[in-house]
Amino acid sequence: MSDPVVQLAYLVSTGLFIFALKWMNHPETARRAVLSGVAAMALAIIGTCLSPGLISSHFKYIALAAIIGTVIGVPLSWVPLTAVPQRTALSHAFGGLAAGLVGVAEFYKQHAEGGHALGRFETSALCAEVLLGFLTFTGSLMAAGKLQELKFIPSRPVTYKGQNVVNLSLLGIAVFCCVLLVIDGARFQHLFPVVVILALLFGVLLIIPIGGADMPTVISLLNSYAGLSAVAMGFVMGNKLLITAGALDGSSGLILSIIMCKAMNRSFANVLFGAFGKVQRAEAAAENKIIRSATPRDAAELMENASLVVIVPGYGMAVAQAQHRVREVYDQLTKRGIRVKFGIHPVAGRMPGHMNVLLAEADIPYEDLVEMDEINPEMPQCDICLVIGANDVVNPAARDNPKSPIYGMPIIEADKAKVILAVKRSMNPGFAGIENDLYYNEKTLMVFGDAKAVAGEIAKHLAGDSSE
Amino acid sequence: MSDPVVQLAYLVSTGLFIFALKWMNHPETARRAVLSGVAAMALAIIGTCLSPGLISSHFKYIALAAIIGTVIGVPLSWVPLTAVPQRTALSHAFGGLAAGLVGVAEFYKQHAEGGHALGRFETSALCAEVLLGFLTFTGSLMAAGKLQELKFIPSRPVTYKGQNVVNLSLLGIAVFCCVLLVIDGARFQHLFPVVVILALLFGVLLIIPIGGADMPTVISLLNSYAGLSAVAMGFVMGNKLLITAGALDGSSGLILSIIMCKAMNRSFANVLFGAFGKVQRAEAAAENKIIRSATPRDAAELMENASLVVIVPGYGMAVAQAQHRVREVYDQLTKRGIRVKFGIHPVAGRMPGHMNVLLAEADIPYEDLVEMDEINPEMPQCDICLVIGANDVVNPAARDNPKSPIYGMPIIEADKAKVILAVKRSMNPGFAGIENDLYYNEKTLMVFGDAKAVAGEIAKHLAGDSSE
Amino acid sequence: MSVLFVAGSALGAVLAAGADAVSPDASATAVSGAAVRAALHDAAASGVSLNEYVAMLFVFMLATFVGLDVIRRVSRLLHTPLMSLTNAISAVAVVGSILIAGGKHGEGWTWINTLGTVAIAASITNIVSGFLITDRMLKMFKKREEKKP
Amino acid sequence: MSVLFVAGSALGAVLAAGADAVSPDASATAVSGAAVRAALHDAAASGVSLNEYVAMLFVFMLATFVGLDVIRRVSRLLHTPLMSLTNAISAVAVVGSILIAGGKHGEGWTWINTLGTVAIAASITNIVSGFLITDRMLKMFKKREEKKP
Ligand SMILES: NC(=O)c1ccc[n+]([C@@H]2O[C@H](COP(=O)([O-])OP(=O)(O)OC[C@H]3O[C@@H](n4cnc5c(N)ncnc54)[C@H](OP(=O)(O)O)[C@@H]3O)[C@@H](O)[C@H]2O)c1
Ligand SMILES: NC(=O)c1ccc[n+]([C@@H]2O[C@H](COP(=O)([O-])OP(=O)(O)OC[C@H]3O[C@@H](n4cnc5c(N)ncnc54)[C@H](OP(=O)(O)O)[C@@H]3O)[C@@H](O)[C@H]2O)c1
Repeated sequence: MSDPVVQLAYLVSTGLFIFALKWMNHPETARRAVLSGVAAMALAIIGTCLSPGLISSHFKYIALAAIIGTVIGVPLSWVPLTAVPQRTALSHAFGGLAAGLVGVAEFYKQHAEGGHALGRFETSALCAEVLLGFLTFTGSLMAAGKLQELKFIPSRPVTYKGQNVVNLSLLGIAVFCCVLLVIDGARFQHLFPVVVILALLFGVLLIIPIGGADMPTVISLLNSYAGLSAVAMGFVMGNKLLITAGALDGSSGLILSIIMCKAMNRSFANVLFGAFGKVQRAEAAAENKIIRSATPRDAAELMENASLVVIVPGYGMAVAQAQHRVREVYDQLTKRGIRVKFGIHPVAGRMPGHMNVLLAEADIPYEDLVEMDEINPEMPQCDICLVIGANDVVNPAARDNPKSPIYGMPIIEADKAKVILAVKRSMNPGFAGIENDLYYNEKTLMVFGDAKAVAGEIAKHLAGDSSE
Repeated sequence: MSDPVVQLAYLVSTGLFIFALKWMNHPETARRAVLSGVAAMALAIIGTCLSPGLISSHFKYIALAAIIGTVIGVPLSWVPLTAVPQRTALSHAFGGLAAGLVGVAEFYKQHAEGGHALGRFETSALCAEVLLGFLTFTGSLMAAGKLQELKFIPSRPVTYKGQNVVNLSLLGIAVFCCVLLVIDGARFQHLFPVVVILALLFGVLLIIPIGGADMPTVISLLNSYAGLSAVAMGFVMGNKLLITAGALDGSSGLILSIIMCKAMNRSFANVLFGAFGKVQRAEAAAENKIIRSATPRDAAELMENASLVVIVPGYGMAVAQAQHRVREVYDQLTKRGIRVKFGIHPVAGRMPGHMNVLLAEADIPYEDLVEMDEINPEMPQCDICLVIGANDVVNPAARDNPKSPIYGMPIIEADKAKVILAVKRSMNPGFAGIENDLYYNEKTLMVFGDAKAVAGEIAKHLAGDSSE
Repeated sequence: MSVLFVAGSALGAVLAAGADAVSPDASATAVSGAAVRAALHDAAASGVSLNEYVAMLFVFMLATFVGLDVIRRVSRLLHTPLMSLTNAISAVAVVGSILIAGGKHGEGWTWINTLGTVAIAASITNIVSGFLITDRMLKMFKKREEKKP
Repeated sequence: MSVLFVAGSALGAVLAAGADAVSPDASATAVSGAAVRAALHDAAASGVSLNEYVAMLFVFMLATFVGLDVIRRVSRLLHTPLMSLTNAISAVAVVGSILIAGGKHGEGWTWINTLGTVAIAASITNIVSGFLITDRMLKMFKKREEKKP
């Protein structure tokens, strides 16, 4: 009796997962998306607990594990928004671990009492599950470490000669072991631990040559792998819910990483093997060009007389946690009837959608967060473009200089505005490690200082003036 | 050995079908869509012929049937574009027939040698297949007949008291028989022919009360049913290709009929049970208002001096086959540097996309076929709006008069243009059977006559003038 | 109306899946297989045919999601050819027809085979005319010619 | 790289499906069932497990189509919460973990059950933190307030 119920639960759960992702297409329906996702997961778990063949005396351990998971999970959701990438990476590590452990359990179960030998189809799927799961486990841990800037994990890329050859041959050996396991699982049984160890090792080695700043793309890719390992688990267990949910997850990771690569105008290969952000750092800041600078007070006065102000935030705003001060500037300006819009570049910051979350946190209505493609045609009408801690995403070299390493990357055309105010601490380059001609543009005024402090002062001057 | 090959063929075929529909999203990839569809179908057929269990001596009959199908099918694809709706309906009839016959065969096969009793799941699916298949068969034949205006099928709605009650109880009896068959297929075996006959009858009765002009929506709905019957067949046979392709087809029919209903601002129920186009015809043409009319020569002269001309075609252009003459007008105007656009209403004509196909046939580049939502903001800038055989789709009452039966239907706002030229044969109303105030507008000039003749004359005057 | 049908058939299918799990043939398979089947597989599914039905429902649901999404994005320009294209696609019923026409249902050729053959002819008519007319229509859609170099 | 993985695993799966059709357990089922199974069913599938594998591949393919379509239309505004939401969804692996932890793999509690339990804890961590943080972020997205009536 209970089995059709379980299957029905899985079917409904799958539908709910799909709706959850559908509803993410607009902020207004997005909270419903979470509800739908939670309902789907609850149904999946309840359904599974009702499955025949489970031993009721084991449920106390299951409950215990669930409690432990909750106890760890709840505080993990309290991290500050700046730590979201690390949290996601850590979470993928857990996901990979779970998939990998289930794979190991399934492999050894076939020799245990009541176990039945796995077919070739199941064995291949199982190998994929274990490989992807453990690779995701260590890879994500490394990624989280690099992002958290842990001391014992170098966040800069570590490269050595023949690195790719070593990595690929490790992977080759692992795959070869898998093939032997598929051909005769009983005979080559002892190769299974080798596969596990190689997967764990490969995860570490894969991440070592990648710079900390490329981690967001890597995390997305690892998300995709976690999804695929769930798919593989579904193939082993003949469970369609796992296959569907895993495939949804796999596509999500893939698409996000493609979006990031496109917005950076780089290929997957370049991200994974390019050791970006290492070589080019050297060439920055050579000639001596003229820089015009201004105080926050000047900036405030300029802005008072504008009718359209476009604010372009970047990684610097995130680091400085300046979003609340920026909100004050926004408030002061809109109070005077000045139209303020935010120009959001798809890869501003260090993860996709980074700026949106920060500004939403500071209560900026999302209608004023305008995508790159929509803000660019408006830039020539813009009186003041306030660039806060953004650098690469407004670098005109990406558009004009075919020799630039970021040439071809789409940018927000801040240089088309009538006046550009650039807030940053120094003339240091950004993520890509290259010079930005925008700062030497004759329409540009540099406002040096920490983004939070400068934005705060601008807001204060604006407020002071209005109360005068 | 051959079975995995068959299943693989089905898998690839399914993917190709999906790509076929994906590629229909743009005219540039659309021909690839047909290729992909053909490849998918070829794979499906070849795969099926390789299935184990088929008797080779039967292949000659299969081939014969295929040849007969081809011989009928090829000429059917040569019909003039005006007859496309009828052809589609006829084709659905074939589809429904095929599904129904397969269902019958499957039902009686279980008692034949080697047949095995169908489970409940299969029997319910089989009943759905037979019901939907035969209903689609007769319903589509009726629809085709009404569209072709065959003498013995009244194209106006035939209604009588208690019609809906009769129809619904027929359906109720059929469903009840199905339930009995599911409960005990062997005992109630003799009810199966009853289900078939009721389905055939229901198809006829369902269409009788619907007016000929509502047929496009009905055809779309029947398309959806044909798809669903393929899904049901898939459930009976355990064939996932049938399920997927059928579901794709079912969604397509559903969405197209929803689009049509929305664009007409009517509900499904209204289309199916409303006997539209019968009652309202009476109330047309009451008051005596002033009409201004013009000759084709006047029209040509007016257009010569325009800088933006929007042509709004409608059913009249299709009936008169005037698209090639319209193309001549277009050529003459563009030759003089006048910008010409076509304003395409989603339900202009008698099937979705009707105008697009006709104008494409006349070699108008598809970039100049502008959708309603995009052309409307441009209408105030339009110097001349040339309405050719369109009526309801430009009726301002749909926007302004809450008492009008078509109130709420989106329209092309021809009345916002500086001058409106309306080409039609008389002051008779269009499909909805209601008066159109646009014709009494003081900016409107009526050019009476057959659309083909009038457009031809306009083109001649334009050409004559330019060669003078 | 159509909603009624869709909902009705879906409900019927689900109920049938439930009912079948206790029907003779399904439980027979489950019993005979029980001894050799692993706890894992037992946990995941109590009968092979149930699993089959569930798979079909999954496929149906997912295909419907795909279909609705894909169709909604078809260019409005192409709605007429879309109708004839899906018309041709609905003729996949040919697969079932061939299996009926070519199958063994008694001694030699039976009336069941004849039904299948008629169904093949009907489906092939659909396929041939549907694809041909779709292509004919699509061929007509042209971009603006760039006359000047 | 990822393309490599996807392609590789898909290929592996397909090959495995082919190989399995001749593997002992699949053909055994086919043989024992052959007598009672109708010609139709034989024509459609030569073995139950093959059918199962095909079903899974169908489900995988369709789910990928759905996934790619759906994700491509997620608002750019919400890419960060999307990451944490899918992160939570990937923890469906909890289903497999429960089946392992609760199953019977020998006398009483075995080390296999322990592995399952650890996997449960890991997955639940993911689920709880993933959904909570997603909701926390989404709560921050607000429309412009309409202050004046
Ligand atoms: N978003 C993603 O998903 C993603 C993923 C991978 C890679 N990336 C890459 O990340 C980059 C993002 O571009 P971006 O323009 O946002 O950032 P960026 O190019 O890295 O520039 C950030 C700028 O902020 C300034 N800054 C740092 N701390 C500051 C503080 N406390 N106060 C004020 N200014 C501060 C820095 O200059 P000073 O040191 O002079 O202050 C730096 O020039 C792109 O190159 C993109 O390709 C993004
Ligand atoms: N497209 C679809 O999918 C679809 C589906 C279902 C229903 N419909 C309905 O069909 C209607 C379509 O609107 P529409 O504006 O295209 O057409 P319409 O409202 O039916 O008007 C067509 C007009 O063309 C004129 N006409 C007929 N033959 C002509 C000829 N040989 N030369 C010149 N004029 C001629 C008629 O007037 P005269 O008799 O005075 O010449 C008539 O007023 C809408 O009401 C829509 O709801 C459309």
